[in-house]
Amino acid sequence: MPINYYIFLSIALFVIGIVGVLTRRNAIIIFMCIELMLNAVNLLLVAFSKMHHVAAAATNPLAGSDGQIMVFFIMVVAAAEVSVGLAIIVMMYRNIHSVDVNFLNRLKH
Amino acid sequence: MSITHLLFWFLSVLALFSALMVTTSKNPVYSVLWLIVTFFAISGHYILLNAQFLAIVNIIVYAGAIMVLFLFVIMLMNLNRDTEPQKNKWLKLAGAVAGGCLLLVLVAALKNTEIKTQVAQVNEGSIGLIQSLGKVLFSDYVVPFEISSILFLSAMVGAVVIGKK
Amino acid sequence: MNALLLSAFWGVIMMFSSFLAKRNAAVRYLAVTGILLLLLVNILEMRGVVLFHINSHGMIFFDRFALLFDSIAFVSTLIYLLLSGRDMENVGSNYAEYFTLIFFILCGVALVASFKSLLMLFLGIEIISIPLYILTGSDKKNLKSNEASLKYLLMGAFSTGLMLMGIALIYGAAGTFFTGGIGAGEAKPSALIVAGMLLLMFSMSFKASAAPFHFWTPDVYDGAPTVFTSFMATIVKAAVFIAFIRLFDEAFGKLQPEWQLLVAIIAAATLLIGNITAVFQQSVKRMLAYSSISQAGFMLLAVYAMNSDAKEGLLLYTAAYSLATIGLFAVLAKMKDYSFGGFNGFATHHPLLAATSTIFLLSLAGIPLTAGFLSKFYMLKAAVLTGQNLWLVIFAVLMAAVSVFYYFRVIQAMYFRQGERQELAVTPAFKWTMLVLAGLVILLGVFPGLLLNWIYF
Amino acid sequence: MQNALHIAWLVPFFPLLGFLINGLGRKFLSKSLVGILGSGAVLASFVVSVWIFLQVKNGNSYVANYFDFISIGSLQIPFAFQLDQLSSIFLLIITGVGFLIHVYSVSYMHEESSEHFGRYFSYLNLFVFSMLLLVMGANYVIMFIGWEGVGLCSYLLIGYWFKNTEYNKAATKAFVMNRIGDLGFLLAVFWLLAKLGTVSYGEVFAGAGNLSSTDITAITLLLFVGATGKSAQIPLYTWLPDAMAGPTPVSALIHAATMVTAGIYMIARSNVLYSMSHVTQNVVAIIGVATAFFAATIALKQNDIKKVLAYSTVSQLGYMFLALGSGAYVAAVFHVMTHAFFKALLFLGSGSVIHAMGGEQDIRKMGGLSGKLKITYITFLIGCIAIAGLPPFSGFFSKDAILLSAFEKNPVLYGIGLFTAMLTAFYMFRLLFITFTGQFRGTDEQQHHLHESPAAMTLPLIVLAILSVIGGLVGIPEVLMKGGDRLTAFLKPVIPVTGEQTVSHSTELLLMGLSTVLVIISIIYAWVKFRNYQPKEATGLGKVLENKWYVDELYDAVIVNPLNKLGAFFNQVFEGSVIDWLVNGVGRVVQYSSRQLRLLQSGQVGSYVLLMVVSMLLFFVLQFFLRK
Amino acid sequence: MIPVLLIVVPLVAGLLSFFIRNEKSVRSWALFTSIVTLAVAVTGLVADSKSGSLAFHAQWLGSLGSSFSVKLDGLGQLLCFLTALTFPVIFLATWNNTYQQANRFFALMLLAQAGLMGVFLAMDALLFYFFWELALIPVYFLCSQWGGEKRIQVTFKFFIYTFVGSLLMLIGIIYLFVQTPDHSFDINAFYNLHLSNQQQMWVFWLFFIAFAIKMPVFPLHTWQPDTYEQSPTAVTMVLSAVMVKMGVYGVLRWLLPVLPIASFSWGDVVMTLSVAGMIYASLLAIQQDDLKRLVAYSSIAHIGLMCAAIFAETKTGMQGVMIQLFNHGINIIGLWIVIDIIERRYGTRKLSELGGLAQKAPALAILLVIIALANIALPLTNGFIGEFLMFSGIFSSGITKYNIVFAVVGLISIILAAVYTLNMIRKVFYGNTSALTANATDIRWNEKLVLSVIVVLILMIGVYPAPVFKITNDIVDTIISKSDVLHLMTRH
Repeated sequence: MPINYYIFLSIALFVIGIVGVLTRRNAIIIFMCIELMLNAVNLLLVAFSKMHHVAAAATNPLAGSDGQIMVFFIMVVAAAEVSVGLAIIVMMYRNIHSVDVNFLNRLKH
Repeated sequence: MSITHLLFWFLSVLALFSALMVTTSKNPVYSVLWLIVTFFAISGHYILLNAQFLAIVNIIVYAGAIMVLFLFVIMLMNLNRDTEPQKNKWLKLAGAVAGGCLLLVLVAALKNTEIKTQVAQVNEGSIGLIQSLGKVLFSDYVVPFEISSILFLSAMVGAVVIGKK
Repeated sequence: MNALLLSAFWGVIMMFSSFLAKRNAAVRYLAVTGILLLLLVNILEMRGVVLFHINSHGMIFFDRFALLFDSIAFVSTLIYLLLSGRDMENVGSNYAEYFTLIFFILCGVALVASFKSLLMLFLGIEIISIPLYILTGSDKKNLKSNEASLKYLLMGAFSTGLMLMGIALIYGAAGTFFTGGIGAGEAKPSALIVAGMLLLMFSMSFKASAAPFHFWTPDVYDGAPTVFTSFMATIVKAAVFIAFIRLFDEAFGKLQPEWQLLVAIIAAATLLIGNITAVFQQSVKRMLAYSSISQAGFMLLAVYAMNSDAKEGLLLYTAAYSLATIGLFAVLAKMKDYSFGGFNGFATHHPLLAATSTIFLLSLAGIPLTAGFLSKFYMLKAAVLTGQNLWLVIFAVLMAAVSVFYYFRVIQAMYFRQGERQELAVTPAFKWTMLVLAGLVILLGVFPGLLLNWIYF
Repeated sequence: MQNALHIAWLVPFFPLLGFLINGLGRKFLSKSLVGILGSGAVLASFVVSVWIFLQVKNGNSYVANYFDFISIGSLQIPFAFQLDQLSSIFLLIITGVGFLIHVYSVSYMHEESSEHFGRYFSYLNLFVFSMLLLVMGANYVIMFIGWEGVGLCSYLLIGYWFKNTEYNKAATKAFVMNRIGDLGFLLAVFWLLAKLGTVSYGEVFAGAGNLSSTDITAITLLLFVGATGKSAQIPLYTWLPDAMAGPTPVSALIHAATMVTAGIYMIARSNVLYSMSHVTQNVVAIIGVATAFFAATIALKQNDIKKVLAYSTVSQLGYMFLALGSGAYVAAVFHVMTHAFFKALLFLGSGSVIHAMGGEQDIRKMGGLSGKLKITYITFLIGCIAIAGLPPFSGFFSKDAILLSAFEKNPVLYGIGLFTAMLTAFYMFRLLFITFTGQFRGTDEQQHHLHESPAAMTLPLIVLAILSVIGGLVGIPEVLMKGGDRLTAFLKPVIPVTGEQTVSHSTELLLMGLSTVLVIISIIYAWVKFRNYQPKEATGLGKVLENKWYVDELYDAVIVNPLNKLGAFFNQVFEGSVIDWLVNGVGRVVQYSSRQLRLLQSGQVGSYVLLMVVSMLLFFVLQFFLRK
Repeated sequence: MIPVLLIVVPLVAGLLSFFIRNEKSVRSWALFTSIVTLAVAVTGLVADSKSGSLAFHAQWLGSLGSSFSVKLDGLGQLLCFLTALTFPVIFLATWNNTYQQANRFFALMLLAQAGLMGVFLAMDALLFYFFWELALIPVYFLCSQWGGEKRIQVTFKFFIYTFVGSLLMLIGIIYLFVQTPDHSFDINAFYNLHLSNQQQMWVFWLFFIAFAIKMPVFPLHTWQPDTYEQSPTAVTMVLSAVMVKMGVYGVLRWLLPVLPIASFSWGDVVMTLSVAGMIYASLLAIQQDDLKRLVAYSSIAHIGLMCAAIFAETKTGMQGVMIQLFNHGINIIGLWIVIDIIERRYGTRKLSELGGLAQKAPALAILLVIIALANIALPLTNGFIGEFLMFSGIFSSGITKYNIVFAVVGLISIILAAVYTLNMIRKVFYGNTSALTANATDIRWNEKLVLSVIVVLILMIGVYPAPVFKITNDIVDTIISKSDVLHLMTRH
């Protein structure tokens, strides 16, 4: 598969994620959109890793595996982040009974 | 037009479409479901790229764990109706336009890089296999692996600090 | 390496202390001991004594620069704990956990100060950020605290996404995560590299609260419990800057013509927004938040100049800025009323605190014989040495003049206006620490060599 | 062997000593002691001056160098005294007349409290000191020191009665107007320094040859500006009449005999330069004659006894400048001398009158005083004749010499001069008749208080009267007596005689006769008109004259008020609303922009992220599409 | 060693006085130490420059290319002596004033003195900048704590104003530093710089703005009258007697010799500003009713003359500036002392409310008259020497085509000076007593002593200025030779 396809695909997913962050008010949805962005990155990394693998397979059979390791770590971090994030969102909800980010306006100027 | 190509295109379209649905669907629960679909599509891509380990992890961790967590939270708050009041039109439009422009710019910037001729090897190559990845992870990448445990510890402590009544 | 592991280890110890130690004081002493140990082992390592030999396959490397910064960070943390440790009790019930998280953050600090691989940078940044989300929200009943932490979380995660996309693109072009192996060779850098570099620049600017990615800073600093604001505004920010300059030195050093102008623009914007907006603030806490942005603008001059002076200067700057800001926040954390009016007549009722705070403010304003002046001086010197964009330098000093405007408002309130006495829970130890801190600020202002010579031998 | 004249420093030293003692000890010293000290000091310096004069007469002229006043690299300004014919004559005039006036003051000021009495004499001594500096200085800077010093003293003495605000205003006016003149003087000095690098008379006159004509003209004109200030010439003369606010002896000493003649001395001293620039000479002559005439016209209608004398002084000074302008420096010096005698006499006389009238100065309230004040009357009469210039009184010779030189230069000047002479005679005798003849017009209380002044006052009158009679004999013109003009002969070393006089003896005699006849006619007319005078309201031209051609008002309208307006504008508008407004404006801009930028911080996560994305977009565009 | 003492003695004394609680003792302590400083300064005057006692050099901030090098040359001797003289005079003259928290007051005063000394002694650009700021900080606190009711805003404006200036100067210093071959802040390194003309052209302004604000030169002067009016008189004396000299000094030491070509090319502009400022300030002074403002404006006029004379770049003018630096210092202190006396005795500074003091306080009247005459440069007072030389310098200046114009216009301001000074004397001392001055008393012994000292100095320098010239002769030659552009140009 030409690498550009993957590049464009994941950029598209990434941007869709951004747009989601921009357009939604629900904290949880925004958070999910961020997860979407991360997945776009993952996809791209995997594609690149395979690309580099092709390039350097002759010399080094494990070439390109670092990309996939990276993806692994990203997932790890994402998981941790989600757990904390959801905890915070729940705490928020306990206090103001809403997850609408537009209600987050005590702090400004 | 081999089967791989068909699959590639199908998965790509599916991923993009479901991603769009995530951002557009009114009901949060639907968004979650669409996101799961997206993840499946991406896992499909992984399989195409013969990165089986990641494909599995993706299904298990994301679709399995994280999204379920999301679902629980949403239901806990019972937001399963489209309760979300609409953001004001202009901001939405501005967001969409900005995102679109960003897409254009990035694509324009990256459309012909020096690697555009290269290809990503599909459905062969062994690095994606659990065995080889495991080797690398526990030899070269053991330090980051251990360090990531700190991340989890702090996440755990955090959950306690935040969650404890 | 010593510090990295010990900090993680001590974090775990603190975690257990939460149900082993009965009294808060015990926990606090444990934490202070931990910091002292950290400092000790770190200095040992600077003297060449490495306790744990672990092969990180070149992903992290503790050079003098990193170690020196670690020491600065640990000393600052030590002073921070001595000054504000007691006040954490007022935040919430999970006293020990706060220390745990602080130690984990220190681990992340040690990581970002010494990374050689983008993976490590990413991990370090995350290890710093995630505990911070929690500390920001640790005052659970306080809506401001909640709001701050949620804002911080959402935007922080977003910037993480940017950073990862950057890393991915760079990986695509370079085929490696090692900073050494990026952008090597070809005269005209690949578009992937440039795009990735920009994305990394954005996310780092975000973490360093540089305009136009600074928006989270005032709200989060304002909403977070003051004790933790103090920590994240000083040590964490400093660490981020060290990471910033390392990244752009080792990974993109050869690409300087590509990014220098952008950094200059970001620096100018940061200075402008930070200083100008601070002028109109009514709350000292929020003013300090904006002042931290404006100081970041000055530190960006180091990234912009990227020469030996810049690196030395940045170290001095982080030290000067952290010490002064910690001192101010320590006083602020004890006060009920954060508005400027709250400081009226402070000098007559708490002469010592007023005097020391004045020294800190003068240092932040960059008045000679304080560390603040010399650090600013280094920045300007480094920027002038580049020989171009002198407008940036002149703009910077004009903004420094503006900064006098809001720093001196506090001094005026303390000395020249009358106000009724307010009782502060101030122990003699606190006063002494403040004195030492002020002395340190002056000392660094007169003999910066005491600090900087460590880089070379 | 040092020159005997080296001890000339004694001359200014005595008055200085007197000044210090009287000034510091004024609280403790008794009046009589102060008087003795004050007059004694001047007497002492008079004695020394006489000795110096004799020395000089024996052809010993000398420049006494004392110390370096200013010495910077090439610029050398020594503190040195010039002792030659010219300065010695002035020394005699100053110390001699000065001494008489000191004596006179002792009794004239006896009503003052001892502290103020001491202050008065210390000022007077200080004045003599500065005047001596002015005259003895061997370079323009030392002269300038004296020049400003006498200005200061006149300021102090005019404002001597400091409780009276009007007097203080007059004093300030005098000082400021002098300052304007001094400005010219200073510029001339700077010019000399710039061109020649020296200000010592000897070197300057020696080096004058290699100055360009423009330089010469500029320098001389600027010096003349200084002279107009000090010697009350058009346009800077208005301070002198106001200066009459000071005690009468002061008017006699400073504003008649000595200070106001400083200008003449200075020009006579620099005659070498002046002779080199005809432009300047013409200017000087024209200004001089104009002033003479102008002041005389004003004097016609003044009713304050001292004002009349003041204007006549201005007019006489005008004469002297006419002489200088026509190159007759000796004549000018000659007139300075005679004028010193008779004008001092007149002032002191008027002082005695005022004394008798208990401070009254308005001649309309006097009349018929001849009976009571015999000596004063006679001496005053002598003074009038002298100033009117009837032979053989001193005024005749000096004025005649001036008119002659004027005639040589230009008949028109002569004509005006002659007419002015008539006016002079007329208004002086008007003054005389109104004051001393007719019947008394004052209050009864004044009338029975009338009395002749004590000896201490009359004595100086008599001495001066004698001097005014015989004073002219040192300069009898050739035509009347071979070698009679001893003054010219004496001054030859300082003021070289240029060429032979062009006018034939016959014409000269004719002119003398003409002037004498005209003067007698105008005196008779005055006698007819004012023998028994009754005050009446002046009208038409008379009113204009009475109001001094409204010159003061003119100056106010043209110079003073505009400056005040400008200052007020600066103070109230420009300073606050322009300059400082700009300064504060910067601050305001900062605060305003702060208020606006604040709004970016909306508190909405959505807008934050949007802003971040947009700026990212811009950065990408800049990086990828705008650069390179 | 002497220069170090000059800085250290007041510094230490100041720090110590923070801890002397009792007002009486802290006052006498301040007086004592300031007299000690004066003694040191005097030894500095007499010590011969050959012996190393007038220079001191120590390693400091070596990594920055800076060092702690101080030297006492003619210019330094003059100004340090002035500074050292000023403070005891001030303390003595204001002996009867009482301040709350007196220990802080005197401590800050002494610290300010240390800073000023440093400014005049520093031979290293960075050190110079250090002291430049250090002198400012104590004064800021003094003014804002012990000043009049508008003090806080006014002083703040003053501070920011000068701070902006000095920051610009900092840029200039760094820029020059970067240009030096061996990256050093040493003054000689700066003197030996070879900058291109256009570099000089704009670096000049970085420095000049800083100095012009301090002096101050029209139109950057608006902070001054307000500050003088608001700050306590003791501080006003420091400000006007010594602090404004920092600007002049800066131009003499750090601008003219370092950037000769720019100083030459901008000379006309600067001189025009200065001369315009003289007229402007004098006109304003005539309008003032508040004594402090009046003196403030007259001071602006005098400083303007100095600035013009400096840029005339003639030896005579430069000497005039030197001697006038000292004269202006003592004269204006005399004026302030008198004003302070008047204000404290009679509770007003308004000319319109005063009058007739000559009857009540003859001693005060005479002393003031003499000082005032020195202020309007009457011969045989020190003022005459300075202004005479400066004007003749301007007049004979070769570097500008308009020298005559400048001289003439400047001289006009001398006339105006006579006007406002005499008006002041008239309104304060002459005429009849006003309600406030009806039962006035004459001055105390300490005030009389101080004023007499000043008067004696005035007359001594006025009659025999040679000693002062001897002090500054060499430095003037150096400055002239370093800034002699015409010579440079003719050579190339």
